[in-house]
Amino acid sequence: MSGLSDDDRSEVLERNLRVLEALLFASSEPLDANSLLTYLGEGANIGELLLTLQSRYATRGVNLVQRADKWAFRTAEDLGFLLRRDEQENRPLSRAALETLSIIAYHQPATRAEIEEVRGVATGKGTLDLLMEAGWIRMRGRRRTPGRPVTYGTTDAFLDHFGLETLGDLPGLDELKGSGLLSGRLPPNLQIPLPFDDAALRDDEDPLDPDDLGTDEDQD
Amino acid sequence: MSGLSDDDRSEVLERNLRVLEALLFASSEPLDANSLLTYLGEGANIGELLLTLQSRYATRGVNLVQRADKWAFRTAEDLGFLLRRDEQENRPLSRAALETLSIIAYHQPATRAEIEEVRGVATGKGTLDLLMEAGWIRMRGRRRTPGRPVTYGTTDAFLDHFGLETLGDLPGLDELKGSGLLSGRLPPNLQIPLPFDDAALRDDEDPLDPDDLGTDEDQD
Amino acid sequence: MRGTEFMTTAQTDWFDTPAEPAAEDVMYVDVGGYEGPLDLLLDLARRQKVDLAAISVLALAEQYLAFIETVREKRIEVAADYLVMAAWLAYLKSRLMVPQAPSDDEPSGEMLAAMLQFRLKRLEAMRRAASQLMNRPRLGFQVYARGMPEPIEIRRTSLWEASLYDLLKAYAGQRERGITTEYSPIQRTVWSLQEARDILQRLIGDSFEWVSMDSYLADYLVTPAERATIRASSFASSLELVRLGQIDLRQTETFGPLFMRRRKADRP
Repeated sequence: MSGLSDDDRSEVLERNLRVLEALLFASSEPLDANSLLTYLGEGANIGELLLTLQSRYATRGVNLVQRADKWAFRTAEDLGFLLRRDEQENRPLSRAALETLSIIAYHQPATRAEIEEVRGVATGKGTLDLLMEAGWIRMRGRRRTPGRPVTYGTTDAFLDHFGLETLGDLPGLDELKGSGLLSGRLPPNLQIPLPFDDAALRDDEDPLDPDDLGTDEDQD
Repeated sequence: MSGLSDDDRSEVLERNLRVLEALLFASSEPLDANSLLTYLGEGANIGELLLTLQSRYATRGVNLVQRADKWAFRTAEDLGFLLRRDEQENRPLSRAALETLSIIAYHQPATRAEIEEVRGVATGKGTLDLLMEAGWIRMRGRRRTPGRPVTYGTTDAFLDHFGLETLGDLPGLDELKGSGLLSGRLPPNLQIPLPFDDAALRDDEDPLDPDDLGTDEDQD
Repeated sequence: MRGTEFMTTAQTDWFDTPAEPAAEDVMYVDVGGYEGPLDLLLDLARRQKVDLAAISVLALAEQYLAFIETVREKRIEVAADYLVMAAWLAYLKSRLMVPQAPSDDEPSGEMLAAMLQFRLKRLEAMRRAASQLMNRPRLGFQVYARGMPEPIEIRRTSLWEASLYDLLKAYAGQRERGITTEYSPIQRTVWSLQEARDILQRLIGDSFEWVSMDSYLADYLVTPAERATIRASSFASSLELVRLGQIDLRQTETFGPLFMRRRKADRP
């Protein structure tokens, strides 16, 4: 190479860079420097060439990136959003989720244990997560009882979604009976609570800790 | 855009070019200008941007090429010898398939009877199937003549495969037109149809029926 | 050249002459190597080694007819379209050799010849086009697409749907479910009339002494919950037995014990 003029040298460089561009573009997987070297002219400094190529593409929409000892072109990270698309899908709530949600609505603030007591089956954390993701329930605080379980309550989005002005609009026992949702043959001691409508914590609730992830210590 | 300073304009330009680079680079299929436009800032001139990008990459190892109204990055033609893949399954097309393909390319829209007239021999249905499976030809519609035969034309994938921007780039097309050899009917000194590039149907073509499998009623 | 190429294939079996045919012969006989009569004509024309525009159509027609004749002499079946072409060329030949009468409406020999030439040229042009097409830098052969496409990733988010009715139905449903699981019906022993009758028959046996019903049933009346059904069924059965004339019943005072005995058999 030392015998080459500057022009020749630059021509060789450009040619090598073109070859690397084409190889890296067309390859179905990242390529390591050694296997790239076999396509270049003799005496080529593959490491230097790759760094040159990398710096040339540094500001472009595609970058040359190193993955372990291999190289590949990748869409620039800040443009990743172009390659993502959000799609919304309307899906009906499962029965388990509906039941859990309704218990929280009527019995709030309710702990997971209380929900399970009404439902008679264990409630998966996934169901609560789903309802929180839907934005319909929230963690209110922690009950002042052993284990300090998290208390759940509904959100304003819940009211909004179900067309309620306040939780007090949820029908009571007589209305549920009247609408046929509850049958007549009920034990006289069956009670349906008046939903608790206050965002403020109750006497038996503690606030959540600032970094509280809402994990019940005695569960999960 | 007129209210922008030169610096701002150049920044917007570079940003748009980066977005195009990322999108086109990421895709192995050609993308059409209109769908690219949705990713650009308002008032972007997609045609101008693509030409700018094309000229920037003209000397690189990867080039921006146009295929009908779509665009794609492809490795530079002159580097093909470096990239030839041994594992590439090279199943040569039969002579019948090759001739049929070129007759469709140069005479489109062409019916099976017209293909047979040029070749002087019956075309097995398998030949057309094979070309359709390769993605190079498609059924366009039905000719408004007795029997309503299906008309065939080439696809964008045909252009992409053979590195053609438009059907006007078909090799030797001008010469063939000049010699009248593309005329379907005799005598040859009358009208010379051009290969018909337009996805829209011609006056003498009907659309395919919705459940049309393209079977000519009078054949098979 | 192409003839020899095809000779190496299974079509060799067609020959009924085991002798090695001469090179010229091979080409002529191998009709199966051609893709139709036009292909054969084009091949023959090519061998005139002149531009297609300058070929002698008459000579070509004669060569074709001679070829078909040779093939038929060798008792090789010739496809119908080859024969149709042979007939057409024979007609062409006659038109070319016989001067056209002024009243003749048929196309002239020259026009027919031009037509054939056109078709040959067009076929050849398409062949050349095909090979030019295949010689272009083709995608996947000389030109390559993106090897590691980065597909558009679709993130699905679910928008959950439920109506107030669903919610209330779910709530009411599970509250009711809670109630019904607490209710477990008490299992009662019930004596059927038949059962009571069988037992009475057995206990009374052949006893002609007055014995109170309760003492007969003493063993069964231990469980308070069962007393009522046992007494009721037994009393009803005893009335039935009285009606049948099998036992006698006697009660000395209101709510007093009920005595029963077997009726004497000789007093039916």
